[in-house]
Amino acid sequence: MGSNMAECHPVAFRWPLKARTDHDAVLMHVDPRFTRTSAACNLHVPIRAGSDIAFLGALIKFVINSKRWNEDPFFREYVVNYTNAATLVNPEFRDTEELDGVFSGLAPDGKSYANATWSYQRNQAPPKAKGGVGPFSDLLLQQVPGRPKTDPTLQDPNCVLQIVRKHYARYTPDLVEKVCGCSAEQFLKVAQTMLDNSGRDKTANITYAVGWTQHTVGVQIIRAAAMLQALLGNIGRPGGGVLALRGHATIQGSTDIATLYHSLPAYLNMPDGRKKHDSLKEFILTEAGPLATSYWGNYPKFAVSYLKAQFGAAATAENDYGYDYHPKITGDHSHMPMMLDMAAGKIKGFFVMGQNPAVGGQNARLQRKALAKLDWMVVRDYFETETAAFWRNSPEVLSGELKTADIKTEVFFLPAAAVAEMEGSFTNTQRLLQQHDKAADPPGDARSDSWFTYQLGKRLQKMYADSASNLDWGIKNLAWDYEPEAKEVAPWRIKDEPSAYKVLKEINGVTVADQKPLATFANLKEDGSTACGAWIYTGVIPEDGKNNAARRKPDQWISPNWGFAWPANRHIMYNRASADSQGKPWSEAKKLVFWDPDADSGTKDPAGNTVRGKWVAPSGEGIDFQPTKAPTMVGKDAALGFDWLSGNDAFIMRADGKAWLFAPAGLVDGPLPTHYEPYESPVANRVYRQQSNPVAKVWRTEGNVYHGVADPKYPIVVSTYRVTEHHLSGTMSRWLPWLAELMPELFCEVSPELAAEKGIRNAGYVTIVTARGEIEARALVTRRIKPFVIDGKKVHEIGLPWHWGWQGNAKGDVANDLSAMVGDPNVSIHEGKVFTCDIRAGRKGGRS
Amino acid sequence: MAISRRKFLKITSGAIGGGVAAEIGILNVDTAAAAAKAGKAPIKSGRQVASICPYCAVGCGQIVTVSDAGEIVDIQGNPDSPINQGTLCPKGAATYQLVKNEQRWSTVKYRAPGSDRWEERPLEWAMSRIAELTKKTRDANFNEFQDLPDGKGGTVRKRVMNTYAIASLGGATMDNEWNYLHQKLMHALGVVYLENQARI
Amino acid sequence: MSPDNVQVPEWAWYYIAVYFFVAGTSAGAYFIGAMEELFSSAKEREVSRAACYVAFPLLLLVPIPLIADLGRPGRFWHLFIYNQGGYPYLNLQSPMSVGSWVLLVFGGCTLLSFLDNLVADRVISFPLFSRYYNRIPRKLYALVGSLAGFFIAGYTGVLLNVTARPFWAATSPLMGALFLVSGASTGAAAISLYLIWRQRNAGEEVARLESFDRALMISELLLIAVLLVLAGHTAQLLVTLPFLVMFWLGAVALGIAAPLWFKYRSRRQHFGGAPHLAHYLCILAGGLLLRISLLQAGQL
Amino acid sequence: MAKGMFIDTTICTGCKSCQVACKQWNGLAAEPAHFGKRSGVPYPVADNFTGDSYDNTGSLSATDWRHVRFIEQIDEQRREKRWLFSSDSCKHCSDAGCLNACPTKAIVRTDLGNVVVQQETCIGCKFCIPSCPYGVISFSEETGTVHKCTLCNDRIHNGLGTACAKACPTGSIRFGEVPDLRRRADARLAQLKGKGEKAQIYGYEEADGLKVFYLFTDRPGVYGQPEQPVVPQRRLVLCSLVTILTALGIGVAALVNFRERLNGKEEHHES
Repeated sequence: MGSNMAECHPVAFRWPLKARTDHDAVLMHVDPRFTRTSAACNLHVPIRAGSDIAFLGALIKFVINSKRWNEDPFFREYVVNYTNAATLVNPEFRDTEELDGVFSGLAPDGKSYANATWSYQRNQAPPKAKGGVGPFSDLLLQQVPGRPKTDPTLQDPNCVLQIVRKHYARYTPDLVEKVCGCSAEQFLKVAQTMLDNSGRDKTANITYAVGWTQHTVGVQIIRAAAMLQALLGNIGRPGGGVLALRGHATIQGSTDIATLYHSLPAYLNMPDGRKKHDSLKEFILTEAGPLATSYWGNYPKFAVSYLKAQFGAAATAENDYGYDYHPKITGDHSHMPMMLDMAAGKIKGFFVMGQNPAVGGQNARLQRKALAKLDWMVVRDYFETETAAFWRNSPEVLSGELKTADIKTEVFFLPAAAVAEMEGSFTNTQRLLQQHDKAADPPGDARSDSWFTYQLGKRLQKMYADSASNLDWGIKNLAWDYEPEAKEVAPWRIKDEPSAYKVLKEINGVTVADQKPLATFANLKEDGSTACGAWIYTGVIPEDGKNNAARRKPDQWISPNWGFAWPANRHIMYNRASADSQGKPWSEAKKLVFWDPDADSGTKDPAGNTVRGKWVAPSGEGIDFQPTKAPTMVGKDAALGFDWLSGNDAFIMRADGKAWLFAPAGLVDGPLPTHYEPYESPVANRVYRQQSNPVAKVWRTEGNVYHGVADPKYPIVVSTYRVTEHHLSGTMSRWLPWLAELMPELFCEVSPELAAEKGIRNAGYVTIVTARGEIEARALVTRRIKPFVIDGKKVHEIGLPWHWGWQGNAKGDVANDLSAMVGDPNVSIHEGKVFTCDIRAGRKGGRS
Repeated sequence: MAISRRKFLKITSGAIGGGVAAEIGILNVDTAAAAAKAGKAPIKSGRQVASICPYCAVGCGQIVTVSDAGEIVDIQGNPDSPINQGTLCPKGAATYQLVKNEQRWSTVKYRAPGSDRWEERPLEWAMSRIAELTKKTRDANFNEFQDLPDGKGGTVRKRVMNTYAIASLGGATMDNEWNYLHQKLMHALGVVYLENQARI
Repeated sequence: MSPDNVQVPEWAWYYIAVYFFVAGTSAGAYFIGAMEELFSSAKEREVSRAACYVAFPLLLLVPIPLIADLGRPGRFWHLFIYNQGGYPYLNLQSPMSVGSWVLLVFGGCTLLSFLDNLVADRVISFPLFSRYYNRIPRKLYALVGSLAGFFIAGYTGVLLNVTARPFWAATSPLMGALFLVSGASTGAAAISLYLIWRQRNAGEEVARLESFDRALMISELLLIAVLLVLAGHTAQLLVTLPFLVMFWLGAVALGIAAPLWFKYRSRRQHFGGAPHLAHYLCILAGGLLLRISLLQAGQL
Repeated sequence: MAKGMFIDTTICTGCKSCQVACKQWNGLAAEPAHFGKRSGVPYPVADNFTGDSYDNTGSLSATDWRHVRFIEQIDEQRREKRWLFSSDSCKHCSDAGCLNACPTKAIVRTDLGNVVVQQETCIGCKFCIPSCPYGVISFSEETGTVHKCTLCNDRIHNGLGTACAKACPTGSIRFGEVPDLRRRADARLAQLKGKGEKAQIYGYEEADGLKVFYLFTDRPGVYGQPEQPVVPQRRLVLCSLVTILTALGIGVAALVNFRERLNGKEEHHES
């Protein structure tokens, strides 16, 4: 669901298809369209775009009401031990069932939630303990809350399972039929297959991609899948899980080592002026306090080591490791508000590197017009992208809306090196770091992206070298030395590329004193003696001269010696859950990590005897747990991290060590996934009075006009998506004649039924209109697209792959000219997978 | 490729089965010679460098072949990779054309404010100019403190050490190392409009 | 049955159909001449003389379209010599290969006949040749040349029949026969035209030629009828407008039926004059249009 | 010894990787016919949108040695839904029409059984083009010669498989020795039949056995392949006979016509 794997990740699809042909695995595709993925699956169930939570919620209800789930001891053992099903929630909590579509805690203006009522019931806090590994841990220890209360019989009405049961009570097959537009029979087939293929001997996997994320309820859709998988015992086990298929070579790396406004590397939050982040101590307490009983109990080490990597010797305990000089965010600075602020003239200078917002940006017309407000812009790419050329030949310039002479933006185009022309590492969608070596110098003045940033930094540092201002302390004291060793650049014409090895080594982390790499993040310190760019990557360079990302020894299964999977070469996260509560494998077929009571733990008891028992993985898989914590061991109450966690707390990054069916924290739009209609929908929400996500990110400004619910002017649902033959905004594919000829032009997929209604001819032109823009495309009339009957009303959907722009060997209008800026409240991802529009036969401006 | 005429004929007639003999060499010419010649095909070869596909996040292994002259002559799947086992999708298979492409720009282009054309400029000049603009824009728009809502309807003065005048938007096909350097530099400069394709 | 996606060779009609026509006419003329040479009296040589004077010049034109249509005209010699081995090459399965060789043989025969007649007519003098001259070698190369001529006129049709293009394949095995008959007919017309041009009144010879030609043209009409029945739906193109004009009006009506009618009507008339001239031109034009039609009906 | 490929269309996902991998390895340009000029644009722009499902390249050509066909089979109610994909190329027939037709020995079969066009020999007569019952071989204006899949002649003679088979993400295209491939195909056929699916192998009998053969789940015609392909040269004998008979007929007719005089002049002849 939410993924068109065969088309967008064709090579990854090799494996499920192999499972189908060689092992009789059942592949099911739940998707609005019949795609190349559907064609390869046993079953395709079409559901209306944006109705995923209704479908998933009904799956959850089906599972927890099924006879097998209630009788097979496997499910109870897994759920009671590894999820928070038994945990008791604040009795003040009110569910959507009681408040007709919203949860308790909604602010009077209806735009945000306070989550106090979503919290756990807890025991008395333990007596305040001392003895942390450093000053920050000491403070955290003072704050450890009492353990959550539980009811292992799962009967308490406030226990999570009962809340979940109640929440999804009305998500019946009948509701699925009415909301999703598929038959109850098709739904039941999916549900039964999921259940039949989960258990001790079998696991089922759910794979998604941006088909789930690009919604105003994107995070909640994925949560719903995670809940289903947790209930089915499919997490932390081989063949199970919820797999995110991400779209770019190192999009995972860009998230891990975030070039994202809200995040520091390795998932530390960005200091925020709106939060209690006024000093490093407060920052750590605010951020780590609620998490300190998980592995995040080590947060102080991560934060201090990050600052040490940032400012080097200038970062000292006395100056809070330079924390005061680190910038703070003050709001949502993500892509969409960034472009809106640019349109408002707030932003003067813009670096665009390997990105093409003139095509790929939501409401792209608005984004292109925003570029014209800049004083300067630097574009780094291979080709003259639409973004680079916006001032020259964008639709706005051609239509006269913008005049080239009036655009005062100073534009720099810097040619970029291709991947084969530089050394570096990528992190793939499975968190696997892989090294790519340099094969040749890039042509002419083309340079690697690292070169650009490094050389720019060197220049700036020189310019600020004489500044005595506090404001410039950060750039002046930035640790910025990645000069290549002579042997690194010896074979090449270009001698001033920064050393990729030195950068990765800093990301990995070193001990400050001798600059030796850290072998594991367990060696990090919170006293400033270690520097580490991104703690989750520690271990990629375990010792000088050894780069685990460059390991290239495959095997038939997990291939632990191929690249490096963060964290600590763990390929399957939370893999402690692949063994039962006693540490024994659930079954021979699904054996991965288990407790070997006879193995030498490598430690000795005070008497000097060898302590026996440790977690083992014969496949070489990294163990995502404390290696010597026995399954029966009970955690300490007044402790941090692993010390607090018990031998059964497989989900070590959660403060209670459990997989969350109910999310007491971390989400801004509710603890349980709930069906809301997309922000623009042709139908009213049939499940609740609340139409759409109440706290969705909405920007009502000029040029970003939204359509109403069931807006008669825009009755048709449109999804944007990708095809195999192109890559995203097309910069890396539309300029390649080999790919251009495979998919030469923007097209719009239309059902024959809609085509008949509108007089659309196959291969003829259609014009698609929203309040944001108007584009034309070639029509592809196909039964792979179907109209849905939603609660008795016919709802037409059309599909628009969005790869095209006006530059390159394959051209077409910009599909994103139609989309609106509206986003998920948790992560500010836009809703590109479903919005409304109108379509008519013929070209733009009435030409036919 | 030493293959006797007799053997060759046997092979072909075996393969042809009941068909008519496909060709007749007159003057007792050895038909195998032609076949053998066709068989001695030269093959692209050179130094092989391990790489990773630049497109999606599946992370397929690639092998880049470099000629003696240092030119990339071939890019295809790495059969060792447990991810793709030598296979590639159409985009991955086209990587060679991404690198070797007539339309690829390899010089710095500059468009002056209000101008209607690109001009070529030296890389050094562009870097100096960009650094200068960055410094100028940052210095003119740097915020040490800012009044922010205190949550009780009022405001409170907070140290923010940032600038809203510079924004950065990065793609997600650029190295981890770049991501690290870039966030490091941007944070050092106080840039908070720091975004990446990774959001979507 | 072949699918519609068998590719089209895109032979240019102005080269290939013209080649088919010119070679067919040359060959037709030559073997008619040869027939007279072989079976007729030594005195009656008007037709055979005319045939030799027609066949060779026409054949001289042949390589032009043939080579011009090649993708690599400079390599035409590869048809005879395998360039990588330097030895002669013949592929018996390929009408194109055999045809090329036979064309060479035929060319030799027409050249000899041509020279022979020039010597006989004392246009050129070649003492050595004249001294040993008698009718035996003439008969010999007439025999070889007429066999080659039969081949040249017919193989082009076979060549089309042994492809997978639906129309050409469906009309198998008759295209060769049709081209052969048509070549004989246009050859006869060419001889007659030559005779009119040279103002030779060959009397009886022409009358026999005419009766021979009538038989040919009747066979031609019959062959076309059977061929169309064989072609079935693959001949759909022949009922579209361009083919209605080119094939039905041009090749069949004006090129065969009308001249045939004229031949019967004017059996007793004096040979020569404008009407005769016109009807021979019609036969020739019809032969050309027939080949263009049948070539393009398989290519469009 | 004979090498070939087995195309299991049931696991093809229509990604077209084979098309690109082929071009990459064999150094083939994008098909010029797929691009046009646009005013003010200095480079060619693709204009080959067909509306025929996801197939925009249409057919094999001198630069498209592979072509993936897309067949949508979906009923109006969307109950029966199939989208068939089939990656097509030269089949390297055991009795190859193109090779039979070639007058210059430009088209030869190598010791590994693959049929290749020797570019330095081809004269561009184009006779092979209509002689292929599968519409494979194509003429290039650029080189003046014909081109088609060589079964990656250089690769297979250096111990490698074909570029398309190597790239194919799902293993739909398998390269190997023909008997091995046939065993694999038979096993897969049995597996599918065991599940009650209609399936057939295409290429065991055709043209004395195609070295590149297919597993289809519908009639070959649905996949754009001839149902009963005929090696055109198999008509040669009959065509020749009929033509010879006609020639004889004409000879006899001529004989009849010219005989009168022959009789009269017989004594002259004798003398």
